[in-house]
Amino acid sequence: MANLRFVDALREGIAEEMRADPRVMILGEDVAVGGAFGVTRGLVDEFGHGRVINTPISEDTIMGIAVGAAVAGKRPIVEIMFVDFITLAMNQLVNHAAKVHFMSGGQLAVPMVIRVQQGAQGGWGSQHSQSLEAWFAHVPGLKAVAPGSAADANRLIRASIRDDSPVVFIEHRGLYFRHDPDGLEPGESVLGKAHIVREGSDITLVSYSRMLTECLEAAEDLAGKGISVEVIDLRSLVPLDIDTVIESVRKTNRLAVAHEAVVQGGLGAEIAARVQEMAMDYLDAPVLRIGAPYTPPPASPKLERAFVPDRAGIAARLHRMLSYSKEEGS
Amino acid sequence: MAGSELSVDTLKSALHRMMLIRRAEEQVIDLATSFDDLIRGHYHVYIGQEASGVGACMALGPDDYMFTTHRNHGHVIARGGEPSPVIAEIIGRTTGYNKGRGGTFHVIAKHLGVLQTSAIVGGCVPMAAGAAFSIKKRGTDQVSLVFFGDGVLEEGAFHEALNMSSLWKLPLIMMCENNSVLPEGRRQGEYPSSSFAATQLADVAKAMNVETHVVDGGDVREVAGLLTELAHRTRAGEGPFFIESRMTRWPGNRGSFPELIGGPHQMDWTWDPGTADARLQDWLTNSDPVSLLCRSLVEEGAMTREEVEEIDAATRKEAEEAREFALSSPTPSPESAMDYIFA
Amino acid sequence: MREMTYSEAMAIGILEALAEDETVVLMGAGFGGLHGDPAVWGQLREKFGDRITNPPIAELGYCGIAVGAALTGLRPIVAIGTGSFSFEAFPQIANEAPQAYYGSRGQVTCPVVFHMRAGIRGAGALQHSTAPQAMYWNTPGLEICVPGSPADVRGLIKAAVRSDNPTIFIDHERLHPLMGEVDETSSGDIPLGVADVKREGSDVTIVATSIMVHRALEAAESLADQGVSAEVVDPRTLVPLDKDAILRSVAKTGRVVVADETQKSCGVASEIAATIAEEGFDSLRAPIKRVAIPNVPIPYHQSEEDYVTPTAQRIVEAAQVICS
Amino acid sequence: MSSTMDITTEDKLDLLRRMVLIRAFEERVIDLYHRGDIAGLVHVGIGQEAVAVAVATSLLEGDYLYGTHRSHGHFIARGADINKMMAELAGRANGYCEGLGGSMHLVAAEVKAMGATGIVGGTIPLALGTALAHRDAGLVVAVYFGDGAANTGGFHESLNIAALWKLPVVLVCENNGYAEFTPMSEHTVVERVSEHCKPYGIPARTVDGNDLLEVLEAMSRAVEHARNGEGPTMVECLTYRLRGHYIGDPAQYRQANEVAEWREKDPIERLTKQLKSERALDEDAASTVKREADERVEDAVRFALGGEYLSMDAMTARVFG
Repeated sequence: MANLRFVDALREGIAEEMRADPRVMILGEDVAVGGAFGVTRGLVDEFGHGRVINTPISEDTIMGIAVGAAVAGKRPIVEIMFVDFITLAMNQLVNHAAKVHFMSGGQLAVPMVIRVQQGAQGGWGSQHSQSLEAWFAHVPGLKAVAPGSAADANRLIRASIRDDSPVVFIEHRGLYFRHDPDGLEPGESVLGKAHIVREGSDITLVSYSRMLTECLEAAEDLAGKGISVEVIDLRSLVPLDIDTVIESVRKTNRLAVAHEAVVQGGLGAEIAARVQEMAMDYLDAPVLRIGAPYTPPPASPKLERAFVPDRAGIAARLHRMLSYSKEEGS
Repeated sequence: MAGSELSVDTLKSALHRMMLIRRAEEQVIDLATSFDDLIRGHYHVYIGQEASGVGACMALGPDDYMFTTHRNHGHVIARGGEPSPVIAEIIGRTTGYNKGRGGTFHVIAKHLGVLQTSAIVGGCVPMAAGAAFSIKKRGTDQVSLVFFGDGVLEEGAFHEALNMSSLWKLPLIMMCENNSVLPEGRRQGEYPSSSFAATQLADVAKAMNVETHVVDGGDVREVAGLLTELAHRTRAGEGPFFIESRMTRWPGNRGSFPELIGGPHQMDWTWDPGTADARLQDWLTNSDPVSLLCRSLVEEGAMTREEVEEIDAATRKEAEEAREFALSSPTPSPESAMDYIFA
Repeated sequence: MREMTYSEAMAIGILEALAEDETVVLMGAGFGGLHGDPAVWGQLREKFGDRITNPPIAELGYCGIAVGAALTGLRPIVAIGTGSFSFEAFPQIANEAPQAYYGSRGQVTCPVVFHMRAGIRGAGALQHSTAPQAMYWNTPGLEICVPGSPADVRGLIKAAVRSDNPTIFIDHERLHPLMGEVDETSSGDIPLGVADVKREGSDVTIVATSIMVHRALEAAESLADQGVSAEVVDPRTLVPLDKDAILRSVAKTGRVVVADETQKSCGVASEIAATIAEEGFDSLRAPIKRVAIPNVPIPYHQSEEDYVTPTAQRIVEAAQVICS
Repeated sequence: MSSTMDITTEDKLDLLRRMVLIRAFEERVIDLYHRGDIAGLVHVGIGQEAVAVAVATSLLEGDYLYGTHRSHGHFIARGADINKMMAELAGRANGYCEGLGGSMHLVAAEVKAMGATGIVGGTIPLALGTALAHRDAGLVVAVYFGDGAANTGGFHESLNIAALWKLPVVLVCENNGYAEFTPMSEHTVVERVSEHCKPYGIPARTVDGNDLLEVLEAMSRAVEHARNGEGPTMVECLTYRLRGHYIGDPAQYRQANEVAEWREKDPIERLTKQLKSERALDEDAASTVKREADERVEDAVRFALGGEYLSMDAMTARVFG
């Protein structure tokens, strides 16, 4: 695939699946006119209003409609314009989409994709900037995917559409208009498989979505100081490829997890809890969790920049981590 | 109730507020387009809807509550907010009403009774009903007024709040600002929408036994007259009320990234719309609430053109000063992001 | 001191909160669940009937109404019912209430209590057994109370009501009939953010929340028989979290089991374990074990329910692994 | 049956048998609940059988049905296997959902009964989605909800969308006068749930829900309307649950005379009386109907209680498809 922008690679992935499978349809606010960020631009021209369906501003009902269409044989994609608005659809998402397959004893499958867009970028304030993936990771029955590159956006959206379970597909609006950095080799893109994006030997740094870029840059900065960081792109949050993480920790003996979501109750907690449980003996320092502070996203650009972990901050904290020793504490 | 009963002084003061909103919003658009880093995302302005907000707020007393939406700048100024802290808030400065914390979507001004501005479609209606519930429980004669757009009727939260407000007879005024109306249909008429099936918005409220009114949101006299009466009746325990305030969209209001077509409003356009950009002429002739009010006041002999232009000059200056104030205000320290999580 | 059920103690706490401050109102009356003691709850209706509003089944609407009322001078306690129903009200609980104070930079406060019954209750199946507290922990601005004993529920409901912040107050269906001592001669006040050591011990720390406190105590008994001395620490509130108390205990024992009845993935136990692993790293002599619900929805039948329930036995087994 | 005009006496007898079977099933469920063989929150619809049977009768084989938390009758009327239903309520692996769903979450996909739910009003959007999936195939989706659900946001969002997209869905409101424990006058301002349809131009009728033939007539028209591509309709059935909200609910919130009045309107009694007056049924035949139903239910109980439980490995494997 040519080096497309994230948004175009994603759209191309959706279009390919819609071409291949007439059951695939997409619903959401303004999707027939391209959606808020142009992900669905032009799809209506190829697939018509019967499969690219504009909806009222009724998130919960849209989500329920998708569940109803999925159990009846369609493969709907729901676009939620901002992940913050999924609060309005949590009832159908948690109480039905996630549970129908289980509660029906396997009689029904819910093959649907819930596309959400998230991230603190642009000073859009506390109701347009949250990162809520830990909610989805906590709800059994939902899979969650968060690509960090255009190549993965293309391949993972296709894998998500083909999956027979509800998949929350997390897009970061800071990625939409970016091209993948040169030399990024995506590897195999399937659900449940992490990918070592950069090999290293001193610290394992786990990330996903847009924060992956900051991590790669931080790793580059640290390389200049002779510190070798192995960067793992999780890509799939549920199922979580903990084996790849643990294998890396056995080599580096240090683990940091970086995400844009709030630290408390975040995915970093889950990874830290699992790694210390499964590989404590290999850890030379506590698992470092890097994420947003415990606040709603502030609107002020300056505050927002402080809210989101960045390259310099990540590099500094990893650097400090190396000097951790049991006697001194961190 | 007739709007003509409003005194000339009251109308002048209304015109002043309306023009102040217009000029402040023009500054907002200019700031967003002139600087890369001030308003980095999308935002919504109130140009062309000034009569609705100002007319409605004229009916409120100092202790009343007001709730609004992502399109809140104009409502806050209509309620008496100063442009300086409003603009400072929008560009995230410590001198903003919420010290730069809320930004364009969440201008909150407690001293004006503006307690929440939700960027979630329909988010403010239940909260406003809650304020009305609180008023009723506390036994005061306050009013809770909530502004929202026509899209809110697509959200379930609106219907849940509507039912409870009606059931519990809450002192709530629901001001639905429908800005999707063609000029000829502004007073009455159907609601042509690709996303809402009801042809009359008010019917939805009527079905829940809520008294409804349709008002020309481009006419500040009509809005103020109706709202004054309804606020009075609300205080007497006759609420809730639902109002569809119908208005015609300003051509520069292009979705989430407004554009000052032909630059800031020129007073010449008011007197002679033919001198404006062709895209604006029809709107200036038939729908612009500021131009309509200016012309009618002059025609009635209540004001001279010169007096109108004095107000314009004053509000223009006020808005420019607000811009400068905001731009020269400090940005918050990064660590202040950790403040105000818990009271 | 008097022995009473959890339900009765909660009713007493609510009665005291209502008596203490006339701005306290109840929305709904489903507190204490189906086991609520009619005598006590009747008293509540009789004394404060005019401050109880019974809303329609419209969680989103009435939670929003409670938020709006909290912004304007009332202190509502909202009975949402089972935790699953709180998802219907998520826009107000997770997106409006916790941001009101922060977003307004302290201009307004939102002193609302969202009460919900959570947990594996016995054939509640998928939609009546949900415990959403972990998700609320990932939502900054919400205080979270998970009291496990009658004395704690009485004290904490009052603290939640007095707090100027929105508070998620979670009890557990199976706690309602449990008995415990409550001192009615004192106020019984408990501040938010103060853990309680429910049993002292020296070999292993069991951090247990809500219903798990009882299972942890039962496990501690059985561990004692095997010569293992377990300390049971009940955080009582997740936000604020009394990290110091937990870390103090870990410093003493070096071994931890976190027992919590939410799903494991990104659950309450994950956050507690990660926090201890981070800040108590040097004290740890064994990996922290989490005893929680596996990542499945709560099934309907008892045998399946039992399988996913974090029991005392599973705490014992986890403790044995790390103590050997 | 496309229209009540064609209903024969034999048809009526068949409708009666189905109502009696539902009643027998639910009475036995109550019994098993008290014996401890069934647990959890179980809601029975004793007194509401006419709606269930009429709705199911008006649908064709390929049509879909969604239920509520009170859906045993809906599913039995639709032709679901009562053995598998009883087994599901008893939490057994031979139940429809292998014991994972229980009473509130019944799914019988083999008869296109797609789901009950523990969330008030929760299946309405699901029904819309199924209707969307099949709107070009001439299929119809019927969805049940109660008067309490008419206060939920999802209901109102669904009215709008169903009207907007002209979805082939029939909204069946079982208005039994109570939202859980609260009478209608305390939870809404409307007299009839059907009033909410007016703003959206959705045709709606309110009928006597305990008169099977009247419900059937209204339903048949509504189904035809949907099948013709004319969009959604609502049939509001005024009915009453003779028992509490759930098994174990003492239902002290309602007056004895109210219950007594509704007992007089028991749909089974009414149809029985009518058939007797038409000389199509005598006492013996009526007892045979009852006995046959009881026997079928006993078979179901044996099937259910003899069932195994799902293995834990199988259970954890059910999380993802």
